[in-house]
Amino acid sequence: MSETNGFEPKIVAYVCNWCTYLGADLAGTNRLEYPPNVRLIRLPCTGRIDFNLIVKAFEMSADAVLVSGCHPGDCHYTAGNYHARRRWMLFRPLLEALGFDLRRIHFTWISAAEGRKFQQVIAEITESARKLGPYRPYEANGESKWRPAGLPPPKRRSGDDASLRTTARELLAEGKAGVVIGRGERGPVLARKPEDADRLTWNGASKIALTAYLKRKEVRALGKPAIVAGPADLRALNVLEQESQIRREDIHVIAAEGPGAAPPDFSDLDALLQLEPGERMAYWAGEFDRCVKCYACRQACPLCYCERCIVDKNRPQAIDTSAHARGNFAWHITRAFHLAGRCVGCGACTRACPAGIDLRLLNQAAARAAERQFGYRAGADPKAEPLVGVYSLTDKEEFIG
Amino acid sequence: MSRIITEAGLRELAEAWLRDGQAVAGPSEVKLGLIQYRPITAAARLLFDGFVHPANSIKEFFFPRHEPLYRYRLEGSRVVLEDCEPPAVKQLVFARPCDAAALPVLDHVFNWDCADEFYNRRREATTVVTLACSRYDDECFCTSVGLGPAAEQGADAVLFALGGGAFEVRPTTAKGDAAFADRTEESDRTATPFAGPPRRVALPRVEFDSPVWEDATLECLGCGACAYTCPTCHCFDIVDEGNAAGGMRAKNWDSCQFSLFTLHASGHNPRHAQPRRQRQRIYHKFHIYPEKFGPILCTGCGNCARQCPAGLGVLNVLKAIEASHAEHLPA
Amino acid sequence: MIDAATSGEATAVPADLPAFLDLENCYQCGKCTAGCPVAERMDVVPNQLVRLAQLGLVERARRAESIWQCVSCQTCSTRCPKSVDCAAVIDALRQLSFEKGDAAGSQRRTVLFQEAFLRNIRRNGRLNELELVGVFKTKAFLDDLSIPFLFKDAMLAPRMRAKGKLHFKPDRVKDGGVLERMFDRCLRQA
Amino acid sequence: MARVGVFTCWCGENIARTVDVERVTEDVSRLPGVRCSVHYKYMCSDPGQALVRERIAADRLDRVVVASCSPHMHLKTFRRAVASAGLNPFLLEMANVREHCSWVHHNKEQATRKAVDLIRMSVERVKHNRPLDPIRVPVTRRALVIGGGVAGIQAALDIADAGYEVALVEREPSIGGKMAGLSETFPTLDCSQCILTPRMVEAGQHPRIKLYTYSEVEEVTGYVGNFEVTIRQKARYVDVEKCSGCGDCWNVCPLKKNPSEFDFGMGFRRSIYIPFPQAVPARPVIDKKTCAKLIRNGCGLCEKKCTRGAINFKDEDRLVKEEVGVVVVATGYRLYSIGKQQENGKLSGYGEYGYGQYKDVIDSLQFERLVSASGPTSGALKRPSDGKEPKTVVFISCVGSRDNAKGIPYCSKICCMYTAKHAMLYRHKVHDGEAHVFYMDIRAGGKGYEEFVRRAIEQDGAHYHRGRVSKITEENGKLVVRGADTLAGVPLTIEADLVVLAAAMRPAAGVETLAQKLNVGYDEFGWLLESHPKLRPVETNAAGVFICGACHAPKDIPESVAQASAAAGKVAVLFANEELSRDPEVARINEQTCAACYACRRACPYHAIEAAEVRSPKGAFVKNTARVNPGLCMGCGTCVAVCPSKSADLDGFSEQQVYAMVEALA
Amino acid sequence: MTEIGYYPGCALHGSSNDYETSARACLAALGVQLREVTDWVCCGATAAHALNHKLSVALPARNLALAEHDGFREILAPCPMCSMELLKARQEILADEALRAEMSSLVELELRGGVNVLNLVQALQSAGIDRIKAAVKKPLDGIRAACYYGCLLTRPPGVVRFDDPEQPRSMEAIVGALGAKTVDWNYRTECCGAGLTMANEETVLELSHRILTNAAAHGANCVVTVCPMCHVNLDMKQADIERRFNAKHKMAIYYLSDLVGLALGLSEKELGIDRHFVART
Repeated sequence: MSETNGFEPKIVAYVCNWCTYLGADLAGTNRLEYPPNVRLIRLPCTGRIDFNLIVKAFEMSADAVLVSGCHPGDCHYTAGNYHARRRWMLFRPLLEALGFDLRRIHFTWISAAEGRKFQQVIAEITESARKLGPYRPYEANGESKWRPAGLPPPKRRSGDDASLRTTARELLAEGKAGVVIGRGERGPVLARKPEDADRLTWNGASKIALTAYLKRKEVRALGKPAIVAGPADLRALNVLEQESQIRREDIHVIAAEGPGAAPPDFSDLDALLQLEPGERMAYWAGEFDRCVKCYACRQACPLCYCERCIVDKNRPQAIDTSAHARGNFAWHITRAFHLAGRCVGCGACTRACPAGIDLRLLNQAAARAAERQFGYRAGADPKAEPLVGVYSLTDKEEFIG
Repeated sequence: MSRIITEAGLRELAEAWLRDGQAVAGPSEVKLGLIQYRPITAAARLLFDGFVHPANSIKEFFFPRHEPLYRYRLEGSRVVLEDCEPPAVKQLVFARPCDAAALPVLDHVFNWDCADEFYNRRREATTVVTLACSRYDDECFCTSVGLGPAAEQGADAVLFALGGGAFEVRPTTAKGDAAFADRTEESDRTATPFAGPPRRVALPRVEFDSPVWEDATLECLGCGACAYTCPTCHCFDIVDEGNAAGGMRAKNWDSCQFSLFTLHASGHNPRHAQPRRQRQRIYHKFHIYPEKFGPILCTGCGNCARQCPAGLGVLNVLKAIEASHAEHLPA
Repeated sequence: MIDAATSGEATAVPADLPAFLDLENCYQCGKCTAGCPVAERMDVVPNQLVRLAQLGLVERARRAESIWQCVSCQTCSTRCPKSVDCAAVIDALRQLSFEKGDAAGSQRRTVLFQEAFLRNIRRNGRLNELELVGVFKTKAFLDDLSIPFLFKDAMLAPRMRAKGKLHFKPDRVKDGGVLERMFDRCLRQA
Repeated sequence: MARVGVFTCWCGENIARTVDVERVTEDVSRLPGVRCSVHYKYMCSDPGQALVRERIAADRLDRVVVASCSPHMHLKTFRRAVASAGLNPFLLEMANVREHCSWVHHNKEQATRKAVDLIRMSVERVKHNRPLDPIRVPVTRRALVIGGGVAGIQAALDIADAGYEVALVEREPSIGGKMAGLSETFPTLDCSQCILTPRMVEAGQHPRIKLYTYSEVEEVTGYVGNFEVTIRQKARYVDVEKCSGCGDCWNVCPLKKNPSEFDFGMGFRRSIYIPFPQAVPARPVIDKKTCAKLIRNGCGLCEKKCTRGAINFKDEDRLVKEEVGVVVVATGYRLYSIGKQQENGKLSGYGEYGYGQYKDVIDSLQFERLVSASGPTSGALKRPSDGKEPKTVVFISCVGSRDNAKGIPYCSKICCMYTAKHAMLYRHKVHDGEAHVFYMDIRAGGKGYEEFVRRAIEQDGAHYHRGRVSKITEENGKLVVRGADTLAGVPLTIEADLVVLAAAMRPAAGVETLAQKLNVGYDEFGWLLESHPKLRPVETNAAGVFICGACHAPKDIPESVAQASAAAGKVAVLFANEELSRDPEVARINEQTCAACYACRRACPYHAIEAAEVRSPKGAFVKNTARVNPGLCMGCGTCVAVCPSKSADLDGFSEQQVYAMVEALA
Repeated sequence: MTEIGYYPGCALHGSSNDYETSARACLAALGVQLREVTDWVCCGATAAHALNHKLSVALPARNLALAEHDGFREILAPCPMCSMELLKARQEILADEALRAEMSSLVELELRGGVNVLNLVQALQSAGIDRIKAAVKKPLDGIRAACYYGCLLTRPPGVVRFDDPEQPRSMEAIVGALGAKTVDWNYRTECCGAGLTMANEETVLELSHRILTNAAAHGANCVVTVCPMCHVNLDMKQADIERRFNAKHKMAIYYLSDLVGLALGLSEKELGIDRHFVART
């Protein structure tokens, strides 16, 4: 039957209740035989199928995963499959950047009438998984010598320090702001008293995104915040506004320039994508081997504002908290995907990481897809419709069988 | 008279250990501008000089970030347990004195109410060779916590750079002596003493109720970078990871800086804001731990400040405490 | 595809016509024919040409007179409700017909003219009108021996000359070599 | 620890032939938490179900897995069975070992192992099932009908006749819709107004129908059984109660030359007007765009003339709230605008036909007014440019329709019929006139339809040409129509006096906005989507919202009326209950951990998620959160997938249940 | 003076040299200098796309590459046929990377497809209608022009992307700015027979006759075109048309640039109008 001496792949299929599950029922009714390797998990809709489930299936030693639902226009819930399609459009480039073998993930639309298609799809997936051999999650084949050029040094901001300090001092003295969030020589400064204003400078150091302070309870307690915002901070504010986290009128923004219109620099990512998938995986395995799960990336991020992060949710535990390969990959995939269409490219995650992991590259995978496929740049416009949680009938689906 | 070894000799020593199937770890350049203590597979990767302090600590070689304690399998409704063992190989670790000095401090906590077998076995199997410092940076404050650039605590041998690729070797234990047996040459060159960083702070009295906590630590964003790169922080969490077939119980690093660290199931959190968590960390290092075990829980390595994304660090907090005392002094 | 046996004609393989023509989109509404300025004179009107092509009866289509009567005004393509590029279909038929040398006899002159035009460009890079007229008229004469046609436009020449519209000095490109190679490669591939 | 019972079915030989049921039962009995593992020939039979009930009692089972056929086959059966044993029906899971296993595999060993796997997954899952109770929703037994055309009138009358109150909202000043303006109707040629007007009057006078004319739906909140609708009653400047419809006001209005909307610009109306004599209600409105009083405080003659003081120039829009249990959408259609100007970037016009440029190129609804006995010419056929009787008329079908290049690929369905009717009516009026019809295909499926078209050709002498027209120009007072007859293979030029374009049908203006308010899907052209094209043709995916008539797709009158009655029937079915019972498998939000990013709200196809605030017991603001309205939630779970902190979860398909299944595969 | 690239095409260097004179003089008067694309070749015209598809892309591609090589971002191709062929080739090249590579090798020049091609109306539009209006010295009040777009100025719309293919207005806007009247007529986008002048004269005469007749019927006293081929058929062949249909047209045929030039105060000679066959009556 196959040349892979008895290896029988394990295939997990997440299917919607109304089309593909019924398609599988029909295959049964018509006695259409297919390999017994597949295990169906019935969900109401492809809209319900989160990428974490795919990651989890591979952790549970699946050799291939199928996600299948109703054809466009046929969704029992009108649009769940469109939402799913949009998410996979952003998820695939992320996996691609990781060097994940995309031949192990399959998306199809199978209707309740397509018992024959279900049979064929399962047969094909099983055969292809057999050929690919057993999947070993995140196993690196050797070591990658590739290194990104890394974040460019921060641009010098053109603002004038004296007037910045005057502005901040006045805001604090007049009680118009309870805290001025800015940069100082050593790092971020939370100026609370007028005299603190002298520590502020446009070109100070900060490994973190200043807007990350807006989510801190103890900072919120200080009263209306003012923020000394660079272009990336402005973009972050825009996304935070899009996502109802802030109201612009509640924040005093001190800015010397706009949110920036220059296209992001994807050259490192482009270079990474030039590598073979296996080497990409080796690169990330080497990088994540250093991750100690200190969550500096999350804490420094302007857009990781969840009060309870998914990694801290344990019923069920979607992501292992241990800093081993499985837990680290799951964590970084999750974080990057949660930033898909949202990351403003500030680079805080990369700068904050004590292990020197260039996490920005991962976020860029989805950002680049957003830019190329949707002409969407996170934070460019606070009134823009976000990229995830919406869909378009014309979303591309060439990867869906 | 002194015993000296060349850099090539050191690498030969490391190679020899590797050849014997034992483990070697030490500072190595992970990528441009990032030096970390890493297990190495080739001696050429080791760095012996040219840097102040790696971005992490050596505690990982004794107290890994993730360590399975036991595994279990479900056989029907029966649970089958399977113990885990730390690897039996010997380790040779090259370290800065401030990292090595953390080991005798940590020995207390890992052998207090019960002896941590995993930690102890690794300690026994490891030879720690320190590289005495010949430079320091703004974050170094070993001299302020009673240590120095050539502190011997925790080391089995201390190396002093002589220049020209030669090191003076001063073994301090039998393990250290054995490691260098037949590998050194007699010489009359000895290392010139190096004073290390100036005393940057007098260890202040740490007060529990003080506005200084809020004033000095508000910038903290609550990540674990300081704790995870600190040679002495040793909090861990016991977690179960498993599925319907089985799983494991493991010991994972944890940090008092995480808001979840003290979150009760009720939803109440006694350390509800970041300054409280910062206070806990400093208080524990300079008050609770010494009260309980004697030594303070800080070797002045400065990693907390180097790695803090928000530019904080123990030294800065200590200085702020010191300054707040000064403020309260009558003029 | 219509079977040769049932249609009684040799049928073309589909590869004869480029796929980008989207022939299957045509639903034969006839808007191309309706708007064609020369349809009244045509033996096979544009929608029929497309239909023949759809059926694979390419040979019959390329023997039609009408493909050479087409003035390439693009009206058909512009107004097609199904965005079928009818003018491009006719171009493709002309190309095939030229290649096979089986254009409708009545249209020989047009073919000769277009051919003479291309040769002229190949030689000079730019059109030499006098040379074109000369060559074309000669060839046409050799083809159909029509004396009136040979001298027909000669009447215009003196007036053109008087108006300064006739050039005897050819306007040639400098780098003729590249042109020669381009023609060579394009025509060889065809 | 859960106490799970597993019941494996043989399904006669269907399962047992390829799955070793006894071995499965044996293997499964050893799974953690399984207290009972039994098998039976036919688990769905009465003795099978009795077995389940017995074991629940005997083994004090609190969870049940039935390993048999597809849940689509027997989930309800077994839920009833466990419920009758006192167990919550949602504590049951099914493992599909028939359709997904025994029927599709031949190797007994492999099939048996797979069956055990499938059951293990279900066992792990069922441990995390929670008891759920059906959601009960009270029903307000009143209906809102949007659109007062023939479909809306029919639906309103049917619902009202069934004994329920109806609010009928119409955007125009009168009900009647497009049909009120038609001349005669195919295939019977009965007079449109003669059929419709009595129905309009009936609707206007029905004790249970409340008319809101000159009104629009502003906002819809709530869910099936409990909608709250805000209706904007546009300022009419005439007090409908005081007015008797005597006509004194409009007879004195000096502004006579306003193009009549009802006549599609073929005739005129005054600035205070009723759209047509049979309007219901027969109450005028003042057109604020042209009224001299309203524009510049001039005139005011109507006010002076009105003896009842019904004119109120200070009138303003009013917002009225209506509570209803269902909504019927019957917003109808409009014609595609043929000229160069298009309000929609996806469409482009026919510059080549000169519509809007040549007065005698008109669309089909304009033609209806020209031949209508109640029309501006009282049915005398006079062409717009010079009022002469046209001696040659060209009718062109598929203008816009089936024309991908102009943006509409679909067939408008009714044009073939009314064009035949137009040709016929024209020939009846102008005996020496020539009627030419350009068509692509004749689509005359329907009772008496094909006969009707043939009559137009054979008896009434219409000339049919199969082909499209490419260009219309005006030369020497004639419209030169350049078409083709593809059957003859010739181009065809006709010099005409009048050209009638059968423009494509499009959904009424603004229907997308309305659909969004109602949460009803629509396609790229704006046609509203039915729930199922075959089986649920008048339902939508928004529970409690029904559609009928041409808002759904191009339709003729009989079809619209049939659909309207169908929708009314559906309403009556729903109203037969005092409360609705809804599936409790709906989403929940953990409000403590919700970050209030509202990704879920954005993604929810049912608008079932709202922004809410968490407040302390004393009422102090604690935090923002998303909150699910279980009355609206349909349980798709899209919110769960987009929730980054997984604060959203879906009962019945919870994170724990799904993960348990995956982890059972380890 | 601004300078733009200029692709004359064969006609403007041949029997339509009056057009070149006119276009150059008129644009120069508006401050636009034309610099010829170095060593340009024929666009291939109908002959190429009727006989060989590849050649019909390669010839224009060669010109685009030459223009790129000269550093032009924009070139004026007054002849609508040339303009359309260039734009069509450019569109195909931009849509298909493989074709671009193939053409680069075929034309022996690196080809990026970055050069935009303007027709004469666009060149005048970019010089600015307001500027033209302001520069008018002799308003053309006696003129009642029938603006004749012909086929390829607006077609195929997907390629040339210029004005409305059914009801164009851009020429009227310019002619109107000169103080002349324009007439509404029906044959603005009908074809004159174009390149079949020589090979199929009968067709050309008939189509051109219809155009002239319709223009006159709508009150025009001249026809304005931007196409050299239209000009040949309507002007040079007008006597033949009159003879063939036994009609009297006496219709002056102007290039758009002629009218602009006249209004700006240039002489008929400066504009090459003296080289037209039919004199204005």
